Amino acid sequence: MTDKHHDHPHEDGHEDGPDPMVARVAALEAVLTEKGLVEADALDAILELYETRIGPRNGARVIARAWSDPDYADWLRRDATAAIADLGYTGRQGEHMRAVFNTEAMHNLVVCTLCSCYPWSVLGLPPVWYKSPPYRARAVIAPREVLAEFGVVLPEGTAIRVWDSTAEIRYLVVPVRPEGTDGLDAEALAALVTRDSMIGAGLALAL
Amino acid sequence: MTDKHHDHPHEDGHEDGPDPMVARVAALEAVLTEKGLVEADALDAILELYETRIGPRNGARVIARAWSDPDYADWLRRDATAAIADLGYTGRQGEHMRAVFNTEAMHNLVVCTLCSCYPWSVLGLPPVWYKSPPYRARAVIAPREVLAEFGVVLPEGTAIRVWDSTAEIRYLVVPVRPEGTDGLDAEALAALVTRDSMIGAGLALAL
Amino acid sequence: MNGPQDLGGQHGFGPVAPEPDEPRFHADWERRAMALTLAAGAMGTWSIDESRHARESLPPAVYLRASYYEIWIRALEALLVRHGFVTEAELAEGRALAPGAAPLRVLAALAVPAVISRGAPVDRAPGDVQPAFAPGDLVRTAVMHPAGHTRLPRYARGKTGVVEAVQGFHVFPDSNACGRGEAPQWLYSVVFEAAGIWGRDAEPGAALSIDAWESYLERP
Amino acid sequence: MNGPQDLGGQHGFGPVAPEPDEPRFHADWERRAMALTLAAGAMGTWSIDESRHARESLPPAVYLRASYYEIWIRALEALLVRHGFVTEAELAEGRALAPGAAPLRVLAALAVPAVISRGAPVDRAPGDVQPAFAPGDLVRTAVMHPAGHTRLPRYARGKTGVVEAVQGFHVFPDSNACGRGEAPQWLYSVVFEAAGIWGRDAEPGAALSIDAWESYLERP
Repeated sequence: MTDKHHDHPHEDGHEDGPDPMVARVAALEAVLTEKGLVEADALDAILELYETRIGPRNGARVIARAWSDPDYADWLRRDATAAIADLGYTGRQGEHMRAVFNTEAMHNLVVCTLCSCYPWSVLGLPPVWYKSPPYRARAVIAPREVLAEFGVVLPEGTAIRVWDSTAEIRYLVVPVRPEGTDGLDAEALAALVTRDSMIGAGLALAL
Repeated sequence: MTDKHHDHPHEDGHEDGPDPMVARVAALEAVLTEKGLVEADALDAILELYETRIGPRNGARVIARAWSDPDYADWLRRDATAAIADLGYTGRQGEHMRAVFNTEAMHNLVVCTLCSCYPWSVLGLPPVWYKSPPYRARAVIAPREVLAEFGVVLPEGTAIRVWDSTAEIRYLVVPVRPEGTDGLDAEALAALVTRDSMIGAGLALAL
Repeated sequence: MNGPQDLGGQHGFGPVAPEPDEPRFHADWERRAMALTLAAGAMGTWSIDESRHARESLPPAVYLRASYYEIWIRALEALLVRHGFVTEAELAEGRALAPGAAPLRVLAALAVPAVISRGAPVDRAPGDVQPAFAPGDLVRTAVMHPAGHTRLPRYARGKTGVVEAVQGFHVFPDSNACGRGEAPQWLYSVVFEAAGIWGRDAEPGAALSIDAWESYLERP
Repeated sequence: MNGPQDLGGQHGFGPVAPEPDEPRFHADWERRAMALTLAAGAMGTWSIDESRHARESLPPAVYLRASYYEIWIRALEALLVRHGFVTEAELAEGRALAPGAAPLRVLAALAVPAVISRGAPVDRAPGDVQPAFAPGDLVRTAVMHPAGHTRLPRYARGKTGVVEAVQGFHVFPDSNACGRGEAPQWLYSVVFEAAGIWGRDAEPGAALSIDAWESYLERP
């Protein structure tokens, strides 16, 4: 890249010195709280939820139950919103859920090319790569290549299905249950379920 | 636009203080001349050509002749490269010319959506708007709207033909000859031919 | 709109760069940005559709250079100004200068868990509107390039696919984003072979689906 | 490539802004940039196709923010480094540090008028290769999304048009840009109704043409 050789600190959107977003967001917060449009305590309450309660462990519990309970798996397949609500995970960016099941024959991968739609209620806030142009651009046109960059190399015969989240349906990938996990309880199974595996950008961990 | 209210000087690519391109280009020129890859005199000779010899007056003379000489117009229509060379205009970014003739029924508009292809030999260097995203984006999808922004409002029945210069063919629009110009000589006619009218973004001047 | 947000199939952005042990936020301002966006959204003045449209309407060079939380903040500022809550001058100075529009409601801390866990479902009662398509139907997506908001990505226009599921009767973003009402429609999951979308440059053995509102679809 | 250069039909850039009495150059560095680009190109090491590909390969956020001469300079730097003429370190320091690749030729001032007025024609002798299409033929453009250089704009892919003229037998940029040779092909002017390209959002009464190499075209 010729873009690195000169001292052009702003080329990639990274500024030298203090990040101007610090002051910008502080100014916005000051105006909004002064005007009574947002309450400081509410901001803290929102952060508390997403920093302690809503994250990929929710989704992992859904997957673990689906792996261990065929009736639940069936319910999850038929009505993911209700089946997931049964575990207590509902609401914002998970109002309309759909679970898609990986098999040896078919691997599912979820993306939002148009913005950053992501199943918050079960996975929490999306990682930066999920929201960034490279993933959003390439997951739909070069999914196998993208998977390889995540270290996921599928057998050649495995079909890939990419789900572009263009509406308010949020997709949760149910990874293939790793072999040799028959004796594990739900908690031990959930520990094998990574965030990326529920996006389709990874596989569940082997034992 | 919210983009103006904060002091973010780099948002539109315009820097405060000295334009970093000044130093960047000077550095490049220094390296290239020191290494003997370009000769300073050659740079001056190139600039002399484009600042004094190659510009839209060339194209205007082609148009004036086509307006006054039906045989020439016919030649221009059949083999624009040769007909234009007959007036001495040849070469870089005009190697393969095509003239497209406006009529009352059909208006032609030239664009290069993929870069900035432009008939240098007859029009000189392209204006900034021709090379910029708004024109390149909109000329193909909203030509009538774009023409209106140039002050060209065509009768509703006039068809529009947009030429996207995707190869090395360069397009020269022959505007409609203004009324009441029967008695004018070539020089007086050429004075009515604006650069924009030869792109299709304007009409020839009325008398 | 064919804006900077419509990234599917675009080239030139380099490899995907997952960050090992990525933190939930990369700076404190991102935490505040997330919370502010949700809290301000909870005033109920704009829909998620209007909000998305504000984000994709940022100048393309700004959108493509910004982090996602920066995009959120810039769009939030635009929405707040558009709806009269704050002024550019206030944002520049970082303090309130004059009263603005009154909010419909303000999110209280105690209400946060309930508001988040309720979310904002977008399915509506279809009444006697029947879905025009059924699973298995062949459909062709519209050729359209609207300047306003749409959720039909550019790569999926004018393409033939198969309806895989009826997903519900959902608010129509193309209308709702610009204040023309919720105008709900049937929503379908439509599947395409990658070769039908990307032609000569498709990966073999791949399929791709989108969720498409009924007015995006035609019988082929 | 579906890069930042493929702007046809994109939204969000605002109105066209013609500048009254626009000067030929807006700063002295633009004069130097233009002359340097032409003089360095005259070394004959890269083709105009490789040069265009270097420009469109700039990071999209950089491309869309830069003036056109800035795009030229950034691409020129990339080409000079790629071909071993200069190093990043030399560009950073603004002076030669070590000998680089030797140029095939260096443009002399005296040669400038002749070189410019000769240009670089890209038509080649077709030998006994006959054009596959003739004026009036209906053709369909390829559906393709190559990561490399192409001159088939995204808006014109998978579209049905009419061959209006055979334009000659021309160097094929998709090949030439990446060192795979000139591989000349027949080139056609192909016309499309705007409605066929833009569908529901076409302006009435408009048509659009591109110049398309034979391998972009199929019989519909």
